[in-house]
Amino acid sequence: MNSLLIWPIALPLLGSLGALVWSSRAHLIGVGVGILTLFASSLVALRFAEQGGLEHALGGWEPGLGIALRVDGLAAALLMMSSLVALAAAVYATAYFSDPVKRAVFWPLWMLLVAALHALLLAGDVFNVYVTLELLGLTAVALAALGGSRASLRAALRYLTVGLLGSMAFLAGVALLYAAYGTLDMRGLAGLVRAEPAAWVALTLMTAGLLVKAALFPLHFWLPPTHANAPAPVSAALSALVVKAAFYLVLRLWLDVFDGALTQAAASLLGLLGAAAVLWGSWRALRAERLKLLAAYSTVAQLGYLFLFLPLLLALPPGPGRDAALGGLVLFALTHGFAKSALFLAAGVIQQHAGHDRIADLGGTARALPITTFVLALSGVALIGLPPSGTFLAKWQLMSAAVTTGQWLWLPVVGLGSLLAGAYTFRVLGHAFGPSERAGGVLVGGRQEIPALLLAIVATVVLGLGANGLWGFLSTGVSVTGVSS
Amino acid sequence: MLPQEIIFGLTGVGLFVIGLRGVMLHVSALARILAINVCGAGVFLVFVTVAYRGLGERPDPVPLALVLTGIVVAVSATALALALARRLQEGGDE
Amino acid sequence: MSEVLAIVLIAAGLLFFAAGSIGLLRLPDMHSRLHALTKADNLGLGLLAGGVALFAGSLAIALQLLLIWLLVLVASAASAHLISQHALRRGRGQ
Amino acid sequence: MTDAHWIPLDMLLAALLLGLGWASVATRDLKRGVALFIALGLLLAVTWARLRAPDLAMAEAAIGAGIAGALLLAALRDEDRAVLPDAPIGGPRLWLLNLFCIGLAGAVGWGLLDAMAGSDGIRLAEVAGDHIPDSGVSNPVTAVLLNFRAYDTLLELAVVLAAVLGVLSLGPARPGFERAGPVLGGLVRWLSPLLIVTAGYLLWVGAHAPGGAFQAGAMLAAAAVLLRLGGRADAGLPAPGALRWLLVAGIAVFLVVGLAVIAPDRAFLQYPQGWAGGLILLIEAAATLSIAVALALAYTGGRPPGWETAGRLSASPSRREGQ
Repeated sequence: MNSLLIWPIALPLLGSLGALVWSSRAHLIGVGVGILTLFASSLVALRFAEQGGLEHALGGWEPGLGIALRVDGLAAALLMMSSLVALAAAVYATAYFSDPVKRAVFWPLWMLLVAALHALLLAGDVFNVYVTLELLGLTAVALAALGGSRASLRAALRYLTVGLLGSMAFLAGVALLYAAYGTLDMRGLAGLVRAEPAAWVALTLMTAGLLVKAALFPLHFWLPPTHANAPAPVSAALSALVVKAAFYLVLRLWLDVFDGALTQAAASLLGLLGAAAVLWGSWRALRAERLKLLAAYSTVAQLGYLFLFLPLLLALPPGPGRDAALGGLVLFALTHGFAKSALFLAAGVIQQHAGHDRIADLGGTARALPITTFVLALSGVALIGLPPSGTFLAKWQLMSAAVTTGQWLWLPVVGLGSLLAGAYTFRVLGHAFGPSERAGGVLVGGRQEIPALLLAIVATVVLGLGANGLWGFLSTGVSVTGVSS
Repeated sequence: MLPQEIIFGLTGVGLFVIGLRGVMLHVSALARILAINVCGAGVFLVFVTVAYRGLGERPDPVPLALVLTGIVVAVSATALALALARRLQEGGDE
Repeated sequence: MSEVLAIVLIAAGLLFFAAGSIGLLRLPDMHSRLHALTKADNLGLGLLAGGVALFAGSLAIALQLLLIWLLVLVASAASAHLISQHALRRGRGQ
Repeated sequence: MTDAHWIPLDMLLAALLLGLGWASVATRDLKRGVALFIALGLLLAVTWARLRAPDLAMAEAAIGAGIAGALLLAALRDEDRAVLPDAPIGGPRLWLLNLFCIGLAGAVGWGLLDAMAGSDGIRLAEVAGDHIPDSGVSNPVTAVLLNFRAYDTLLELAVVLAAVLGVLSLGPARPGFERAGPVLGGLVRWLSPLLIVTAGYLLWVGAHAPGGAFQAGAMLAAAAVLLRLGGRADAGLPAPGALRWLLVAGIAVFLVVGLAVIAPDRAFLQYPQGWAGGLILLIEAAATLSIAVALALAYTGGRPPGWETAGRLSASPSRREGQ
């Protein structure tokens, strides 16, 4: 019995109830539950490192009749990242909201969002994934709408509409799967799925639904306005975690469930869309006038890289080469999660301090907010992929896998994307170091700047230097595909 | 395969696509919300058809429970979408 | 014997429903439409419920059907009243 | 009677469903669209009854057509213009969209027919049927919802909570209606207690016959909708302090039960032998209240008066910032 697996979900769920009932203590509950959740996630990761893949059959029913929670290396790594980013953003949020109504409603929704994320990472059942996707979607929309401006409400409504459409497509795929194979359990399905029309249509519907939520080009149109207009801690979670959860599900479906029904052509199509996302997203980030919009477009681009890995993973035979590529993918996802959340939190500090986040008017930020500017620089290092960031190693793995499998097309895409990322990062820094008469202290807002700084340090230094440990962790027991073994 | 599986299964697919088209066609928030609900009704119909096993047989309870969950989720999403649309019409904070 | 009676009742009930629906479609103004619809449908439903109760042949079910009919009567009377009141007010206001 | 005899009626039902679905989405008059959608919901309830799913028929009539219909009708009141402008897109783009939709319908229909033809008919039905005696209830749908897949239902309650929190965060409740005249007022006075009794009955009977927490919660919410229509702006809901507790009750009881039963050899939500029936009823009772309150709050459209100050432990007066 690995009942440990329920705690990263149950704790934030309990916390959200507490924060709703005792709203004057909500921020304390929020941070406390964040710490406890991180503790629970660490225990899950440790148990995984000892024993390999974990499963918890909820209600004691065999998976199929009941629902199972499962953990493998991919899930454990993302669970750790999600708990860490959520805790940092929670600490940041204690000093962010000034409107008491918004502050009171933020905390219960925030913890529901964390519960949904963790439930999604641990889900082992396709219908349960649908329910968690809806929970994640509705909490994300409600949080994004806390921005309150017309732009933010309009973006939230569009986010909701598009997300619901994606969920419906996903659910239609689930219906087809149940009609064809009579089970909803992912492991059970993996053993049954054959290359036949029912499986192809189901895979297409589910993937299309998830691509909308993962904002893969050209379905990314809803992301920039939503992420750019949400409150800063919410933007951080949306960009670092929520879109990544949808990508995680694509990976689950493609590598585990539908392994028997896939073609290289389909994976190459996703790779091409990913390449387009890298170029288009980076270009728009370079042209963006506001810092948060830049960060949002950069998310579109960085998600594109993740999809570049798919055709490579499918082309590589199981073995060390494929494990290394998978490790690169996870490292990329983790680094981007930490770096992008740091960037959004820093952008929030700038916006609150200067009253705006227009890039052209950032002059003097380096003197007024030195720590925040340092965070911008560090996260820029990770977004470009300079050593020692995790992205550097991840891109290295991506390129070497492309060379091994002869998929040369991706090499110039990675190169051009990195150049563009360098351009938009230095554009921001160039303005931030510009002249101004304003002077400030070293640390302006500790509860806001320190979490952002720590996230940025994890992205640029810890993940890059600790990558070896991550590789070992991911290959514990079995790799991603191990769910079916 | 029962004839009912074909009749209601394809009707479900039809409603799903009608709803999808409605969402992509309309710009009004309320019209889109209606269309999403029609789309969901189509998916639910597919589930219930899959559960149906003939007049004399008990239906499979699993898809029925899934649809019950789906109906509640759909009404929750509708409530949030309508509230957002209303707030947007009032003009937001500014 | 009771089955024949049941069929007669149900057929008569359906006839009333048909008449009510034709009235809804063909009558010129709202008040007469409402008149046709509520009267004919309430009677039709009563006959239908009576027929079904005879088929079921159980007092408990017959009582449940009676209760349902009464509820529909109350609801349709109230809603017909509300609709015509609304129409009257609007007619006066314009 | 066999299924073959039903084909003409089933085809008629299917045609009506498609026609209503199309009409409710295609019309440019939003009022008409909403009315047609409610009719579609009722026809779906008939379809569920035809396909031997009475639990769903009730839920659809009460929630899918009833509560969702009430929400949509309330939203129509705020709509600036109830009639949409001429077709928003036209010409080649409309053709492209139609072509895409026809292709999609063909592909999904093809996949579904392949799925149904290829499946060997061995579904969870058999497994589920075998385990119903161990589930603590005899209604198979309740067994799936509250035992086999209880975790789904727990998260579903979280979805309801998330949605209503979103609604509450967006602004104060709509103003109520004027006091009802004698006819509507009388109806409300008669019907609301009846709805409450029915809710209790549905909750109780759900263990062995069609019914359960969701249908019961929708009945209670319907009573609240009626009370509001009759002129009570608070929809008969208790004070905000109690509302917060009622909103969380369903998930709280569910979670606490689920966590409390965990033992070295027992999983989350694995009810101990002999306790399942009672625990399920306890969870359902709490869930009924939470669902009812959530749906009723969603209908009022926002925060009730005094909501902001109700959750404070300390006596410190709250700062209220103007919107």
